[in-house]
Amino acid sequence: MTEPGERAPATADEVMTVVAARELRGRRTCLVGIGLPGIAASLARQVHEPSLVLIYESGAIRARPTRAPLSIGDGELAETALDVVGVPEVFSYWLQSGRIDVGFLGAAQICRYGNINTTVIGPYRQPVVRLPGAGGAPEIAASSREVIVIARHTSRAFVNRLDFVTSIGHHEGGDSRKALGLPGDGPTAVITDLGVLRPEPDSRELVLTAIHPGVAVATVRERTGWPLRIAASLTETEPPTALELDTLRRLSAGRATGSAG
Amino acid sequence: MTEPGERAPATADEVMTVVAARELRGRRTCLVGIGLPGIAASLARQVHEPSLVLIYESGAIRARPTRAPLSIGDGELAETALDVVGVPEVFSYWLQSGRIDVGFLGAAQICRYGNINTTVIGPYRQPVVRLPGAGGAPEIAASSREVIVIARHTSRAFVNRLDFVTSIGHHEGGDSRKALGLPGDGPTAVITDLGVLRPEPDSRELVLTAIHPGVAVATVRERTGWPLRIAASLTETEPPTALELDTLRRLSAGRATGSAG
Amino acid sequence: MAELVPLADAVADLVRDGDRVALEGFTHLIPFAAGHEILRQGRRGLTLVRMTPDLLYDQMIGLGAAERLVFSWGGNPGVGSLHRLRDAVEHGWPELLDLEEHSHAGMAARYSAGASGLPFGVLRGYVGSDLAAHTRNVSTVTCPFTGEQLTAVRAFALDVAVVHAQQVDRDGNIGIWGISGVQKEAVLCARRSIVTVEERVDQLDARTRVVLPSWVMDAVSVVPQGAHPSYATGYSERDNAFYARWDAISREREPFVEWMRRHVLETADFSEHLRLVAAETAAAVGSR
Amino acid sequence: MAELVPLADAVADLVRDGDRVALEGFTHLIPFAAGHEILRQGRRGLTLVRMTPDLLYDQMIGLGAAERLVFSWGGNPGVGSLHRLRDAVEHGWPELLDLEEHSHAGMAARYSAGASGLPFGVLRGYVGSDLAAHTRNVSTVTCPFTGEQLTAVRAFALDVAVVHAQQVDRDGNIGIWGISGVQKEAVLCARRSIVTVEERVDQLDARTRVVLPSWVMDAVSVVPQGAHPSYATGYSERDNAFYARWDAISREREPFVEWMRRHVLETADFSEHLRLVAAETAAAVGSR
Repeated sequence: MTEPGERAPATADEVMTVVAARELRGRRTCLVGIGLPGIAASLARQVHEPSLVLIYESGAIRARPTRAPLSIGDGELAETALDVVGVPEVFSYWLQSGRIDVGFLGAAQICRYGNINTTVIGPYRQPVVRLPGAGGAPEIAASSREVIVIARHTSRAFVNRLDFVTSIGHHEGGDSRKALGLPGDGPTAVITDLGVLRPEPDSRELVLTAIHPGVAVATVRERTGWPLRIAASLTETEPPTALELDTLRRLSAGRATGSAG
Repeated sequence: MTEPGERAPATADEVMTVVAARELRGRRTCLVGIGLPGIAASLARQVHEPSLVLIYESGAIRARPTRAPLSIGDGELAETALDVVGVPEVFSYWLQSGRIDVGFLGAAQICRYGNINTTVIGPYRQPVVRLPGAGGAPEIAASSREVIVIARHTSRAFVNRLDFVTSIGHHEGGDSRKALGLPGDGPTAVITDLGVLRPEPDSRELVLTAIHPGVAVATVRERTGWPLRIAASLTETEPPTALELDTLRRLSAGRATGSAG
Repeated sequence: MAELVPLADAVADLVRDGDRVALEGFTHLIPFAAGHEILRQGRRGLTLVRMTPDLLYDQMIGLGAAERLVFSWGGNPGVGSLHRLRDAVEHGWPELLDLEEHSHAGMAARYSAGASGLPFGVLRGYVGSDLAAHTRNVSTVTCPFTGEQLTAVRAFALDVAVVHAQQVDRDGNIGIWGISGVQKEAVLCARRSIVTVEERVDQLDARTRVVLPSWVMDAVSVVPQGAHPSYATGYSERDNAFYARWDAISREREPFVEWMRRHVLETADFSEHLRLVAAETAAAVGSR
Repeated sequence: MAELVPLADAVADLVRDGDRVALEGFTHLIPFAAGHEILRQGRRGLTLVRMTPDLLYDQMIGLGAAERLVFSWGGNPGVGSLHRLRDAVEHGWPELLDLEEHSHAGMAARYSAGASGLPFGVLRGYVGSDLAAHTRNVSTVTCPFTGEQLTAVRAFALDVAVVHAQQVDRDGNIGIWGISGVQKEAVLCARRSIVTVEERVDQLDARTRVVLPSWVMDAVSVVPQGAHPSYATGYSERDNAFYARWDAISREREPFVEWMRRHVLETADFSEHLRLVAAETAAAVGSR
């Protein structure tokens, strides 16, 4: 083991990934969405919750990746999985049936109620930026018992109003999600490179509940497109441990050998 | 090879099986129902149509049994199959989708329009004889491109009116099957131990089109519960060839070693 | 999360009087050992669900454990009738059995819909058959795109699913190969589930085609030959001779009850049952 | 019945201008060779269907072969945007691309329903999403048992399905293992189908999990590395470096067209394409 002193300090992205991984502690099954969730889920399984079952839209059930997969259809996932089922089955027998504890999603845009846009910036028919689209996210967001979101905290991402609701969070707040007939609790945590947002119990509006070491509350507010409220119990994130950081860097290095970021 | 003279003459059941097997010539895919179809389908593949794809409700796709399976869930079927799929898949992706050329069924009771009863003799709630029930037959009868039925010709089986319609044939005759919205042609041949019945083109009523060697037309009429009409072109069945009979007996012997009839 | 437990404990914990229970197996992998244990523990008032009830349900019905049967084909494959099932339906002995009867396609759609968390399944089925008029849980639904009318069946929601399988690995995951029927769907439809297996292994066999992950089951019990007289591909052959013998054993009421008492109810467990049956089979072969 | 034919013949016979075609593959087994051959033969006006359009559809859209895209996620996994797809949608270059956009669950249900011969599929999906309001072929259906409202999606009915797979056996049956996506459903939804494979073998590998029987396909072509830069488990690794390089190749219109002309349109076949790309990869590594 290297001494902490010899280690480069954690980047903001690394803190985000480490904190997101911690959020999976005590969970049994996680459907790992495309993008940032991939490496955090791998880290959680290696450091916190070896029995955590990682499931991917590509059909890999209980994948045990030893490097961060580049995509949700990576060969590594199939090769280390307990089972690989067809894509229709993963959505019907595994997700829709309510067998997923945590849906773990990224977001291009997210609003104060945790609704997510991954479809388009600007009007749908005259897009300013066309994003990749929904993928599995709408049903992951709807059918998982709870949802954890990971996203870089920029004012372009954390907006007052989404250009397009791809995947439902707490809808218009309060009981409005439940009124749509959706199971599950919706987003319970949004992990960013600045801190952690969680829904206030009644309004379901996202408020800042934890802030990462060295980040100013003012910075978080600046980069949030709605008047962000701060939880009375605001805490500071525990910095990444040596084990977390070493494991994350080992996972990332494995990914780099795949040579595409 | 034994000389024909040394061979025991074909029994009525053997003639029925041989003639039913011939009916599968030129067909590509056959869904093999429970009971009498099993051995005839195996015979057809061995003697007439080596590329005939036999599919079973149990999920065995392109099974190549070398002995007559005792049941449609016989281990022999799975072990010789190209693929074994789940039961939901065999009914949805393979039968319902219209991929079966011939549905091959047995019958406890059959009427003049080729409708089949395998459910009950007597009233449904006060049965005289409770039969095994529908199994896969209703949808095999409905969704296959055509249906071939094999049944022993008795007056209890060939009845004027079914006690219960388990599986649809030509319904009430004429265009009435088509009017139900069913695909496929319904029963195109009913093979018995006395002869072969086929639907008349317009009325879709079953008429006697071939008679087995040594069987009197009067016998067939006696054992048929409706006033059976005889096709103008009535032919006599070609007797089983040495190859057909030897192969059938070899298949049956394999089955006997399973020691249950 | 599946725990490895003795079968008697699994049944005691997970199967209750009046439960809606499926002991599934399409000719292959029928959970006889678990069914016998349910009888030994005297469960009553069960709704028995299965596509192809055969000897095991004949035994359970004949001893009066069931009040309803939901099924699509009930016979002794290649042999003939199920005499106990027929006696219950035709003469109400030992008690009247309520039948809810479907086609295989309908049952399969009910299982798939249940496993998928949907309230109903859609199929082209039952058309022109008298079945729909005599059964429950079959209806119609109209395609919102084409206007076509299709058949709808209610999804299964079971209290307990019980299946047999070949293997459990050290993490409690189940592996099945050969004819897999609706083993997976039955477990995924049920609030509680028990799986009996031939063997515990370090890693599931490479032939495995259907996997039941540990966390979808409640209990796994290792019961070698636990499907007898049905079979487990790779472990045992179907005991066709026993299926044929069952015709005589089950034909009359009193001899049936006596046979069940001696071979099932008064045995300590399934291995004692197997020893008794094997001894009789050997004697029968010897006396031929 | 599938015939073993050269890929160029298969495409000439089976893919027509204006067809509704799915070239499927979920990261794994994407039929690049077949897609290139469709471009070489100049097919136009295609409706391209796929859950995860990536580089192949970017290429086809960028050359103007498609007039509509039916999809659920369009990006370069782990890299970023599909620049040609974006240019077509954002600026109508080379022509305006009509989008019909779904979720993965909806696309999967459309494929399954099509493979099952049903006119629609049922799911719990699209609820609370703006997707349903902006797309076609999504509706609702009411459960006849519970009264619950669910989402209905129209079944796919494709003109042609094209997939890549690992093996074909001597009878023309296809074997797939690893991530199987909707390869089977796509073929079963289509009136015509083409499968490219890595290798012809006497018997399918024991790892095979998904089988496409010979008689459901029209043409099978042996094209080693036919999924490059995607991969075929057991035969090749995903060329992640090429996926990363694609970002630069595709960013601007003229260089993209020039690249496609040199590397695809003016090559004789896929093996020539592979040689060109491999040589450039080697040069790039050498110059690092």
